[in-house]
Amino acid sequence: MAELVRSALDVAQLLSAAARPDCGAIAVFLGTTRNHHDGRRVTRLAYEAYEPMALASLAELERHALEHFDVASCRIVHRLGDVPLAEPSVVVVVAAAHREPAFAACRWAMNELKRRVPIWKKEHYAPGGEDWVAGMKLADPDAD
Amino acid sequence: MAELVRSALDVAQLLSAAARPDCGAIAVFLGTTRNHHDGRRVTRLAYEAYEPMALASLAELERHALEHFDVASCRIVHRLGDVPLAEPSVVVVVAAAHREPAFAACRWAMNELKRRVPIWKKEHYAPGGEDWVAGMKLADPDAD
Amino acid sequence: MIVTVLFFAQARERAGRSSATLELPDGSRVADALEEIERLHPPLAALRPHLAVAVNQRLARLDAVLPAGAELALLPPVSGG
Amino acid sequence: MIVTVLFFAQARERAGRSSATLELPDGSRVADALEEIERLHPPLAALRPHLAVAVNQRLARLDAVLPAGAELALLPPVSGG
Repeated sequence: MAELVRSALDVAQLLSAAARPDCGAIAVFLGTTRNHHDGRRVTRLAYEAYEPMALASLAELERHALEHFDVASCRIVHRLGDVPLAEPSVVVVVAAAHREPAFAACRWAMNELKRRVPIWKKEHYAPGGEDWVAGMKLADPDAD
Repeated sequence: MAELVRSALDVAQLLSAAARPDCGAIAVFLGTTRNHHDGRRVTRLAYEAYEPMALASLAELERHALEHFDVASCRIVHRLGDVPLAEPSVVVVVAAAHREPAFAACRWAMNELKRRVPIWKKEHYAPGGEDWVAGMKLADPDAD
Repeated sequence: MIVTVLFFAQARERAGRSSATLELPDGSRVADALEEIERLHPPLAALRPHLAVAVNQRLARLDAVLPAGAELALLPPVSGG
Repeated sequence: MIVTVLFFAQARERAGRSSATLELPDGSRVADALEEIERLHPPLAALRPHLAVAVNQRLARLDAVLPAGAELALLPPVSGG
């Protein structure tokens, strides 16, 4: 079940929820906030979302992962608001009987998240300035 | 730093240790114990290792990952002895500036672990019987 | 008819607000709404080539006809993750 | 010379022990040690095609000469992970 949260991601809880006796593999991706970007020092960053559409898009990615990869579960949680440096802003957890589909679905979901989900990251820089991170134009629905 | 442990893997601790302000990506693989194998119901399983050589092999995988992928850290921890069903038996944690090398190194390390590290898994079945899991002959050193 | 407009990220900052209500002729299309929005908030025009637009939380084409009461969202390039 | 032999997994079960000490002529090779081990523990012979052998914790070929005091390990197909 996709989630948008405004506090620290509880990754340990997501991992134990993903463990299933019929699965042998859990692939996980954590996106963590970086202190540099394009040569500039990042001091602070925050995420904003079009929340109902972002949640529906994340849920759609989870559904698609279950339908197109041989995996048993896929969960995506994204954090919004200020995220301290080096903390996770997003986590994708995929459980499967075997590791190859787990890796493939996890990687696919992260790639799609970056171009299909209405979430924006703003960085604040030292010694000054701020910017929305140059992102990807949301894919045209007819392109699918 | 590679480790062999005889108690539950502390994945949360490994993840927080992997988070770095200069890295944006952490890829993780958890191998978890399954309740079935080749159509047989598994009730219990245990791992055994040639410990000093296994530890050195895991450390060598970590080193190789740092040298051949654009990643900042790689840690592998394998559990030995009895592992309850659905609990992690192995975890690979890779941190990198970007996600593609993190995924690639994590997947590579797991694949190599399965053929290069002297660890063995024994399964016990219901209604009875036990077996060493059919594995891979350790790769000939001249094949590298 | 009435349309609700939501502004996000750069669009929000350029509009100086996060939402607005527009009165448009029945049968208006997404492109008509964008023109009216840019008339009210000229700094948005430069964003136009990069914007995606959602109508009722689904991506929509410029020639899509707006239903009455639509929620129209201006979505700059996304950077989640 | 004296060589320590370590048995793992199936090899341990077939040998009925996890280690042994072998007395071998100086200059013996891995293959010589295996022959002697199989003579002492015949159930191991069937495993031979599947075994890898480590000498002092490194994989070794059958024709490798054993150093005095070597630790020789019999390693069935591995199944970690």
